[in-house]
Amino acid sequence: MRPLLSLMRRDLTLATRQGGGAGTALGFFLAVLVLLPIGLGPDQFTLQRLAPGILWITLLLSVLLSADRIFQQDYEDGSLEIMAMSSQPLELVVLAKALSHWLSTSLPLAIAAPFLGVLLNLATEIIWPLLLAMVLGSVALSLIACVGASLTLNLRRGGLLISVLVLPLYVPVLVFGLSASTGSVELVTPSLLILSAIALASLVLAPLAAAAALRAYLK
Amino acid sequence: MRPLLSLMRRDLTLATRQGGGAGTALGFFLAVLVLLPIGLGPDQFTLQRLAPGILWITLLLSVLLSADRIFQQDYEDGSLEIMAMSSQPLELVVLAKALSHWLSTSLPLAIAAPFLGVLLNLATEIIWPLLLAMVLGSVALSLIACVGASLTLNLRRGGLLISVLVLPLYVPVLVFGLSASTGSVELVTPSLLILSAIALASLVLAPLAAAAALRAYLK
Amino acid sequence: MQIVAANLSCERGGRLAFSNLDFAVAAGEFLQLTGPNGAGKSSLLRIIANLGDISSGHIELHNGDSDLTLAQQSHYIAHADAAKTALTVTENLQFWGDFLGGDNIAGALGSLNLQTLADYPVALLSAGQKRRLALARLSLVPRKIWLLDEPSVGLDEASQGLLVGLMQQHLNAGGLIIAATHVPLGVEPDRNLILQGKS
Amino acid sequence: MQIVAANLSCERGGRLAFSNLDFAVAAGEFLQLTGPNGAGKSSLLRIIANLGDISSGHIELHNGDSDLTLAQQSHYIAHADAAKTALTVTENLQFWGDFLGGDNIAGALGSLNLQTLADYPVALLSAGQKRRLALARLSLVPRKIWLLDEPSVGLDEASQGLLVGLMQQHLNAGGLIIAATHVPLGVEPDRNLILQGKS
Amino acid sequence: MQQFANPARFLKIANAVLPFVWTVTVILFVIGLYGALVSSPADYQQGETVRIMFVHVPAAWMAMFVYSVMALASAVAIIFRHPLADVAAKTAAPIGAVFCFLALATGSLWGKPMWGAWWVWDARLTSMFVLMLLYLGYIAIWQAIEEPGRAAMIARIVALVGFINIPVIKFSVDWWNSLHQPASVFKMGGPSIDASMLWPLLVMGLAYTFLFLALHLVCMRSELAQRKLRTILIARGRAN
Ligand code: HEM
Ligand SMILES: Nc1ncnc2c1ncn2[C@@H]1O[C@H](COP(=O)(O)OP(=O)(O)OP(=O)(O)O)[C@@H](O)[C@H]1O
Ligand SMILES: Nc1ncnc2c1ncn2[C@@H]1O[C@H](COP(=O)(O)OP(=O)(O)OP(=O)(O)O)[C@@H](O)[C@H]1O
Ligand SMILES: [Mg+2]
Ligand SMILES: [Mg+2]
Repeated sequence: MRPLLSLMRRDLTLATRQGGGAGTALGFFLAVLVLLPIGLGPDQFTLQRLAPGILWITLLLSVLLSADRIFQQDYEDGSLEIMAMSSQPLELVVLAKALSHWLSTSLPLAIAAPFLGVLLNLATEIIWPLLLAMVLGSVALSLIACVGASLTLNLRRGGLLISVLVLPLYVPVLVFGLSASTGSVELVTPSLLILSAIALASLVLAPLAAAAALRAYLK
Repeated sequence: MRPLLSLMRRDLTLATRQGGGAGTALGFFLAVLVLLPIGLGPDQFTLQRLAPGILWITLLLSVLLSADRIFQQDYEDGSLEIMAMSSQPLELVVLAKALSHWLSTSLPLAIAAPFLGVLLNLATEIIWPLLLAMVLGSVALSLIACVGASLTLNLRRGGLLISVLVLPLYVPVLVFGLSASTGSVELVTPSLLILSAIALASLVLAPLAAAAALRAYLK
Repeated sequence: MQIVAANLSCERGGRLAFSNLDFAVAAGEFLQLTGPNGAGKSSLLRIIANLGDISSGHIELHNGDSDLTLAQQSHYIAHADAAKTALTVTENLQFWGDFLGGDNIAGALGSLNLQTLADYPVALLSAGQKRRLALARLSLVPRKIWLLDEPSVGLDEASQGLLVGLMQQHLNAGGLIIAATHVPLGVEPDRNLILQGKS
Repeated sequence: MQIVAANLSCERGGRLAFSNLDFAVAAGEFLQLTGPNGAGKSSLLRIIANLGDISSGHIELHNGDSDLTLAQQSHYIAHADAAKTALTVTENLQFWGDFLGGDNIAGALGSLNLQTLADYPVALLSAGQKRRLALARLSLVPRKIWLLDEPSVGLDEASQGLLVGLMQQHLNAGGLIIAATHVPLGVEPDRNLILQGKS
Repeated sequence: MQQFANPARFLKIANAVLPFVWTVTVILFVIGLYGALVSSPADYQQGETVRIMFVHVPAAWMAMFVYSVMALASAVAIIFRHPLADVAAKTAAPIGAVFCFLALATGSLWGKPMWGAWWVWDARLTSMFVLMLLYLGYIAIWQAIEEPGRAAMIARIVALVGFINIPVIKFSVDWWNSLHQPASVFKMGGPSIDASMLWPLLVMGLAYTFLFLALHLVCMRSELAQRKLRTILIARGRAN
């Protein structure tokens, strides 16, 4: 346990020291949030109606782009090799890194997003369902992003290729997350359950896939 | 001239060899294009109305993210130092790299985007104005992205930080690009002229800013 | 404890780096790998560290710690320094200590006298100072097997002396060293494996 | 042609790397920089290459090519190899040739016998082979001044011999070399500048 | 299964069966097209456009089928380390991409008269679009990674991970509200479309399948040839 905890601590420290962890991600989130209304037209009612979708899409993109280099630095400076040699299973290493990414970036975004919804005058009664759905969904988003990051490790243009590979996997999260947060006012909906199922599944499967990909790059 | 041409040739080769140049960018473009309708709802008329905005925003993001590491590799492997030492002014080096990025990525996207508008059943009479506006706008987009890339050179999380810096600069392009492509049917509109002005200005100013930033990193 | 390789071959990037290699190193012995560039020294070390694929042949560890793999009992010092530039020297060692299960930070700093640099961010270290940080891992966590890829690169005279001391000490304590190098390391190799590359 | 430095000081990361340095090197001379890790050898080379800031003092080039800066007349071989892994060896040299205004590709390949590797993508090269590719730039484009940072690192015996030959030849042709190193390069330095680092 | 491992034997078999496969393909297409264009009646509400179905539906089936083949081959490559599996998966991708594009194109051609729009973002169309992306991503991976062994492993993972999308496509119409036709051929309680349309549809499906088989064998053959060539070149480079 200690090794993985120290790994998480290190990643969290790095996230805050270099490029300011949640800060940057939040910045990106806001930047896109400004852009979208300009592009889609400032019409109040349209915006209000589209608000949840806009927030979800922005969340997806922020998480994806904040994770695209999650393994790259460890790969380039040789840390990953040493971790792979150690007695810690690489799957757990991936999980630890994914979780620290979630803590440092996705979770703060997921919590902030619904309240930033006021910028799009989001209907206030949606805020809580949205919050719940996003917190759940962000787990899956972080983990899936890790799979993409491991597949495109150190490819120039990785940043884009990862999107092509990962965004398709994001579609279910988006669909069910959206319906969970807009479908109805009561909190626990079928979609929410499916969402949690997706989150759990990715908790198990993503580390396996990512670890396999990393091994391929190390060999 | 020869040095800069060879630099452009090299960058174009690299773009096609690693992660397939325009191909990947196009993939990203499509991926985002899928997310937006799912997020914003499939309603025909809403989408048709929002189509130009959606296309512009997707273009913005694709160009931005494809450019985020444009200088990083040259910086890390020491090529940038040698270029800075040479008798080629760094401004021209930046310009050459920006142009090859435009050729390899932005231009293909700008040309493809209006036709992909079919997916959002974009009104067909808009296609040509949109095409013109996007080709012009993409010049500015590539160059501005280069400034961002040079400012966030070798920062972990660069991908996000750059967006925070650059997206605000993209707002004018978005605004005038949009009105140029939706405002009216005749091709040459005031907005289009402003757009060209922006493109020209960035052709002059962006290399200056980027080169200055790069020098700061090299010292 | 003994590492035995039997007609080992390694293919990299579709080309055969080396083929039909046989060697055996026992505890307390130092095997030195030499040979022209591209002969396969680094590749061989990676294979032993289980970071490379064997095309044919096999490599075994006899009566080592049975419930650990060969790689898990080894230190591998490659060209990359496995240090985070945003962290200080101590923080880096702290992390590797926790992760690899060792805590002799002071000893590690001392072993390549990094004490004065302890609180510097690695971003501010010079090439050789970074290298010394990488080598400090050797004393941070005890491991029986050391795999060193050109360990003396970038070290000043003093540090080279310290490295020699470390290696001697490790050998005397019954450790096992396999090191690739182009320059004499200052420690007499018990065995010398010369790889003939064609290019 | 002569490079003259007068009480040069350099501050890096808030600390004084070296101070009040004076030296002069003339055409045909080889100045060797030695000293402990962190003494400032690389920093000094970067300053000469106009890639570093001088805190005080100044450095001048006397009667060199007057319409070119010191840096523009120099080759700088740093730790990074300035090679693109996706391109082949020849393509890399081709590019630098075009960019720096030289075209002696064959000569460059020959100078560190890279002929057999000419068509390999750099991604498949070993550490020393990459290093040789970096050094090949020296013969690719003629430059009066060579700034070399630990040039012999990672080279096998044969290549080290070739490097010595190149340096000798360059000096005899009236060239000027400033090289930092921890190991003897095999070329007798005309002047030896020893930087005393504090760490 | 290991007896096919040796590429030489595979090539022998492929060369033997290919002519047969080609002829079957042609015959099936002739029958199928006859049934589709001549014998079957025009739909009472859709009119002649219904005939697009005979191109569209099998293409859509193949798009999904081929991806499943890729996923299967990738699994085999991982589990049994079968030397041909990667070749099979790699060469299947472009073919599947073409089928997928065909389904999309014919679908949107059909959509214009039926729905009054080239494209709608209903569940099935979206997931089919996503499948197209997966094909592109898979192909991109093979191009982007220089080292063959590494590219193979990464590609396997991409194929397997992407396979999740297939059931999504198949059942999307039932999950989300959709403009698109619900399954009317492969479903509980037998097909629900008229026999006069059903048999040509199935024959066309079979024809497409054989077409894929033929193309796949051809592509695998040339891929193997290329790899042989490459190893020879490398060996030569090594020699001098
Ligand atoms: C670009 C647009 C379209 C796409 C991507 C698309 C995709 C698909 C797919 C993936 C299938 C296979 C479903 C399965 O086997 O379960 C299918 C089947 C079918 N499609 Fe489309 N389709 C499109 C447009 C249309 C249109 C406009 C029509 C006619 C109104 C249509 C009618 C059908 C029919 C009748 C089937 C057979 C259903 C079955 O028997 O299972 N499609 N389509
Ligand atoms: N990128 C940097 N930023 C800030 N300070 C640095 C940087 N690189 C090195 N330094 C500091 O400058 C001093 C000189 O570093 P330099 O690399 O010149 O030493 P060096 O003589 O080349 O050492 P070595 O023999 O290890 O190469 C060192 O004390 C180091 O701490
Ligand atoms: N990442 C790689 N991918 C594919 N092939 C490689 C890779 N690295 C090296 N090779 C090839 O494998 C062979 C052995 O390389 P290796 O690095 O083991 O040589 P080496 O003996 O360490 O050389 P050096 O003395 O330069 O370090 C070389 O011919 C090289 O072309
Ligand atoms: Mg090596
Ligand atoms: Mg140095």
